[in-house]
Amino acid sequence: MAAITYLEAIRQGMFEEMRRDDRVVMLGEDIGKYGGAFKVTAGMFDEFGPTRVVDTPISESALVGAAIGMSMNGYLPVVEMQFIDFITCAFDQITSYAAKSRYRWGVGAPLVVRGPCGGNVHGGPFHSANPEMYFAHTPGLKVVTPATAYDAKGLIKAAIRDQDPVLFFEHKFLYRRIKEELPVDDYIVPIGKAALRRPGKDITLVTYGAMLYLAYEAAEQLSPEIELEVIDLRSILPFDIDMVMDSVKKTSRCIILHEDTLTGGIGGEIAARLADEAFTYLEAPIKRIASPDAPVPFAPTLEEAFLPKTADIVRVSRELMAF
Amino acid sequence: MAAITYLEAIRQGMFEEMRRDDRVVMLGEDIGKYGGAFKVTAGMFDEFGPTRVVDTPISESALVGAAIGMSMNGYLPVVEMQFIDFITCAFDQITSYAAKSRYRWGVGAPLVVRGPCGGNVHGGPFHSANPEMYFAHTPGLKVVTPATAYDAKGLIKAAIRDQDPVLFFEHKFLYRRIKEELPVDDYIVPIGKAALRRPGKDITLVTYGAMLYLAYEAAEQLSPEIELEVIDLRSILPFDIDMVMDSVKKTSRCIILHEDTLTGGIGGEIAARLADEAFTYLEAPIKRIASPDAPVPFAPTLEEAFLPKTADIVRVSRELMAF
Amino acid sequence: MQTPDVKEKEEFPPPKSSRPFVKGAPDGPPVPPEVQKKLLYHMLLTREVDDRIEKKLYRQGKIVGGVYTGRGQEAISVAFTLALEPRDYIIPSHRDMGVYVTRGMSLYKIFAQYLGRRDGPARGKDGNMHMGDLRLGLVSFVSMLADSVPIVAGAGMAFRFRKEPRIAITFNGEGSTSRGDWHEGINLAAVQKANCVYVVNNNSYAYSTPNDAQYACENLADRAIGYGIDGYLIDGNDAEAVWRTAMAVTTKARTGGGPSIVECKTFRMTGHSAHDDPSHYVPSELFPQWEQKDPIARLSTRMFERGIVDEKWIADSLTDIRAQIDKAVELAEACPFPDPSEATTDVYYDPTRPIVNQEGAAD
Amino acid sequence: MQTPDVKEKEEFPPPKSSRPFVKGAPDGPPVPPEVQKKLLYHMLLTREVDDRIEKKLYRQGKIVGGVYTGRGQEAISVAFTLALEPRDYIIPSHRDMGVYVTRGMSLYKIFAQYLGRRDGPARGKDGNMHMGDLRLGLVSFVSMLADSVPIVAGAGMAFRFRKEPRIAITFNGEGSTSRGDWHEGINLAAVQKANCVYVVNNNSYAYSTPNDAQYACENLADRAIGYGIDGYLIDGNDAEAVWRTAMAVTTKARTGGGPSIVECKTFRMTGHSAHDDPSHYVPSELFPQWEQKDPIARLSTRMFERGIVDEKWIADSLTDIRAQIDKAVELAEACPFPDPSEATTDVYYDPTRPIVNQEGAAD
Ligand SMILES: Cc1ncc(C[n+]2csc(CCOP(=O)(O)OP(=O)(O)O)c2C)c(N)n1
Ligand SMILES: Cc1ncc(C[n+]2csc(CCOP(=O)(O)OP(=O)(O)O)c2C)c(N)n1
Ligand SMILES: [Mg+2]
Ligand SMILES: [Mg+2]
Repeated sequence: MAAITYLEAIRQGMFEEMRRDDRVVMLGEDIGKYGGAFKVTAGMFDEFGPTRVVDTPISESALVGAAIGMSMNGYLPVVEMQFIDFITCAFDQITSYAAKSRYRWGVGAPLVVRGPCGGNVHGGPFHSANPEMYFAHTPGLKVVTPATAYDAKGLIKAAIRDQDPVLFFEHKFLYRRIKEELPVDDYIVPIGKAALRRPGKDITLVTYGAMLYLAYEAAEQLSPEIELEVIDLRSILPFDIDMVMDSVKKTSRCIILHEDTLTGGIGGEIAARLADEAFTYLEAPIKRIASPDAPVPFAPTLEEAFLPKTADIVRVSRELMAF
Repeated sequence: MAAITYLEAIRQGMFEEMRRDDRVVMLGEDIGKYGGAFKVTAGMFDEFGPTRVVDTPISESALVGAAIGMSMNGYLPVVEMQFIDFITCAFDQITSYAAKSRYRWGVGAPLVVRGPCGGNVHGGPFHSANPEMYFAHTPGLKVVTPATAYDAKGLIKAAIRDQDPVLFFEHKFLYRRIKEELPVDDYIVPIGKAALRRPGKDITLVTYGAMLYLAYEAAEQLSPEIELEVIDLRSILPFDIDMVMDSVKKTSRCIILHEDTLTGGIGGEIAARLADEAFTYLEAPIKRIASPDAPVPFAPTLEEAFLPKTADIVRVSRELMAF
Repeated sequence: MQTPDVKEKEEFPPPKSSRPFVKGAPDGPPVPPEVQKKLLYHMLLTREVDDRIEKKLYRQGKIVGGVYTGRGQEAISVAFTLALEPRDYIIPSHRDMGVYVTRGMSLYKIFAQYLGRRDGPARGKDGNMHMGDLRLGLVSFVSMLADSVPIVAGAGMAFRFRKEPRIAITFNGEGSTSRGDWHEGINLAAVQKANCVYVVNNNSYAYSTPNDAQYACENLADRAIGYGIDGYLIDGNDAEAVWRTAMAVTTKARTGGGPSIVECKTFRMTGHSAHDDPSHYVPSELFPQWEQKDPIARLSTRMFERGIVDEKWIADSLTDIRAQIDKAVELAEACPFPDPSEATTDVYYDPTRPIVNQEGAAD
Repeated sequence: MQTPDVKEKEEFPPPKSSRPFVKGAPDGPPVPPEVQKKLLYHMLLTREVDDRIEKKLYRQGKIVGGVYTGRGQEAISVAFTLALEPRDYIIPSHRDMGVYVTRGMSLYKIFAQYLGRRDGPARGKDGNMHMGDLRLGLVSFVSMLADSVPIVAGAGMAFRFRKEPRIAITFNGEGSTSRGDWHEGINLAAVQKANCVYVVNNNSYAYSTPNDAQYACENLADRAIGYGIDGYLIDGNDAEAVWRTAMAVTTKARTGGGPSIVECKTFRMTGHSAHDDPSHYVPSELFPQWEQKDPIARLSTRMFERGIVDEKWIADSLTDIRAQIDKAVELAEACPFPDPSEATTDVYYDPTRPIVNQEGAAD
């Protein structure tokens, strides 16, 4: 088994689901013959044809709407946003219809909306977004944010099989930068379960997506002086509060790290849960490391300044231990 | 001076701004001759005519887009959403264009998007929304949530004069239920400053919008056993962290109360700031009281169960003091 | 120095100065008498249900939420619904009681819904017109106007992809045509040749907004040419014309011919909602003018002339209808409100929860 | 018993079976020689700038972000821009370098922008084509396609409300016409009779998507009828035809006649972006076919025939242009990247910050 990229893992996962269940259908701009702007659907059109891999006009809202209509007819649609940033154009269909459908009348909308998110590729304000919180704040949706090839494949398969609408955020910085050997057999990664990536006794570091790799770097640099316990959330709605809670009860210290901007990010939600439910275990302030409250800037010097850095984790960890 | 309602206060505030500055213009559905679904713009059309009070097609996205285009031409547009729920349809223009315009090229978008929010009027899932967090998580926007007639007037005037895009959430439950005598002279309420509504030594209760009145009720019921210090945020982006911080440093206990759903609500953000910056002052877990993670249900029995209640505040306050 | 303009050969076909771009109702054979009777009966039923809700239950303060009725527009929802097949999908709009009653949703459920009770199709979780039951092909719509349009495109694509002889249809007011989703959805359906029909109930007002503040074209049906599909402009108060058109466009969509837009000219014989007084903005002469074109009176007059029904048939039908309504309202009033614990159920799939409104559901 | 259908008198005008609904470029007098020269010069300039970016700086790895050029489409952006007045507002799209250079944005700023430097109009905060400078009437667009359409409607409303003889114009690819905002914005502009012009650069592809997967109508200009405004279908590679049309529609909008849609047929002579290879999806014969219609070659041939310019004029112009570009690039490469501290400035209004890109700004 050769190692495959994060991107290829998603593609494989979707291919496998397309083969095992002909209710699965892909909708998106340029996803057919062209295989998608990032080639995540490459080869699908040839195998499954135009009624399973549907090239569409530039109509993000209608894409999601149509997916809802198909989902009511037994399909399991997967909608690609060419960049996840353009999901702003589909916000209404996702939050007004898809998210509330099961609640309102019992008929769910089992669809997936997926696309490349995240910065560090000089995409500027409209090709770098991390819009997960808009959806994590919308009851009825699930929000998935894989950091590894294994998870990307297992989670896209879980998302497709899920009975509820799932938002699937693929970090484009990881698309071709990480590789992994994956199991041959069918597997899924359950939505809502975090992964303990590195055990450690001193500080719980909660993160997800591309930030995981900064966490690893920081943990390496800090060890053995400070041992970080690194938790990869993998899903942020629902998020695995149990694993976070157990860890913090052990370490008594917590840092939450995300690439999304600080104010209103998932970090606040997690911190709030800890400040309530793990209050007596805490021996130091809960810290958040995130992008500052600004659009994602374009120029390399600005984006570099904007994104969280390994050095931030190192510094905050030392502060916490010194507290 | 007769007391005027919250609704009338907003109307007066807008009228005054329309008179003092002919750059102010209103855009919305049925806001002209008809005066708006809730009559917040009643009388304006007659005084200012169709180029200052613009009736539009049902095109929420275009309304905001047009307001942006007008704002670049020296206008100060105020856009009405007939119900704030429909802002989902304008999400892209607000978050992609208006919020980022100043950052991207130095030309700001000084506009206001306003409309009736909130539940407790049997509006069901699409006429009861509290979507403030979608915008409080968007850098470049300001988010205002008045609870009193005085503030409603002072804040709408401040919002109109503000150089940045402001989202103005009018709680429709309060429209005609509260009354107040207002100063005759021109005044504004600065965006970002909270109000200390009731001093108290035991617990800081942070809230905004219609929930303020539950806080009052609870404070009455609990006094003198427990003295709540009630802070009305008035704005949630930016929010007045200083006042909250000062209060919690004194009381050492905090409850955050909001009508918006729990997960990803502003409560998490505030709790996170406290759990970081006021950690050593805290003597009890930080508590949040909010609507559960679900759409706003329609039937009275369900909506009653859904919304936060005074009894919740009383119970949680007692728990906190017993901690 | 100025030289004469060099003429190159035309690169594009010259603008065509003539082209048929909008159709009227097809002539076709007369509507079969049995269909005429159904049209009339269901229009009567629709109006009686709407009236009971607006003029009685609402005034009694028993209705939860707002009340929007389709008085004067019944021909559209009833005639289209009668032209459908059992497995078709329908997304009505907020003035389409005719769809529900014609499609066979029980009056008990409808009234339970309007009273906010447990047995309404939304089980009290959502409000009045938002009634869905997939066993009847009825899809629950949301308040955001025109959100149904892309959803219907998707349903119509599903039918086409599976080569099923089914169609998906949605109704929107003329005001809703200004939303972006109306455009995106119809364009997508047109490109995909989806099995869809798009009805525009052009009742001259959107809340207080008259048509000239909503659009600047002559007819909304004209937009069909911009999507490359058929556009019809018909008299929405002529139940037979609507039915004939409905048969034509649904047959076309069902047989792979792609979507159509049908603009039905009609008039809202009420305020926007039960709490709105239209006299502030609707010129007063319009109501009596349109009263002349009342779809029920028009069809029944013709049917009298044709000898298909008589006054007694109508009186009997009304007696029957009112009795059904009385019984349904009585039952609905006895139906409990949903249990408070239901406020937070069904946000996500839960295998332990009962199936509702879809195949496999038991009432 | 079946009776003949009762014919009532027609309620609506019968569907018109003929009606002019789309215009070609107006004939008008020949384009003045000085304008011809400007057209040619700015098309040359546009192509040289695009080429320098794509064929040199991009390949050298110096460009930050993606590169989209308008090769083959220069006539549209240049001719429209030349037809404008100084105080008009323009929102270009991602293939409209012609707008910037014709409007007089300095080449230094343009290259600084593409290199992500401090002195680009976006000061490094936003990417390449997103260049705005209100002193030139240039509005910075965002990536979300068609978001400009309602914004231009608002600007055009502002001009109309103030009775200013100014217009607002935006350019969109044919793919962008599928977005809801395109529809909402044009409809609003039409209803408000706003001083607007909507150009559609129909270059046959949207990324890899050919027109038949984007829309099902014959011409996008046909959509004008559905908005009640003028629609033009013109040869977008004929700079003179574009200019004449631009003069007609801008004059109309400027004098209160309301908006128009101008569909310019053209072809994208490149991949979607510098990193895209179109040979996978564009039939190979199309490039040479459209090469024949190259707007620069066509106009220069005519101008030679008319004796307005000669080969030497072109050679001299190119020498001049290349020298300007060389100098601008050299300066731009010497311009520093923005200071990291700028990452978080200008999110909100700050009176201590310099004014940029608007009246009062000093460069
Ligand atoms: C997106 C959106 N904007 C605004 C509203 C508020 N609203 C409800 S009905 C209505 C008028 C609808 O007019 P039309 O589509 O013509 O339907 P009609 O009521 O005339 O049948 C409006 C503005 C809404 N429900 N959704
Ligand atoms: C809302 C939105 N969806 C998708 C994209 C990604 N995208 C960028 S350019 C493009 C194709 C645009 O085609 P067209 O409008 O015809 O312009 P052209 O590139 O052909 O000039 C796409 C899909 C985007 N920028 N915005
Ligand atoms: Mg209407
Ligand atoms: Mg194109």
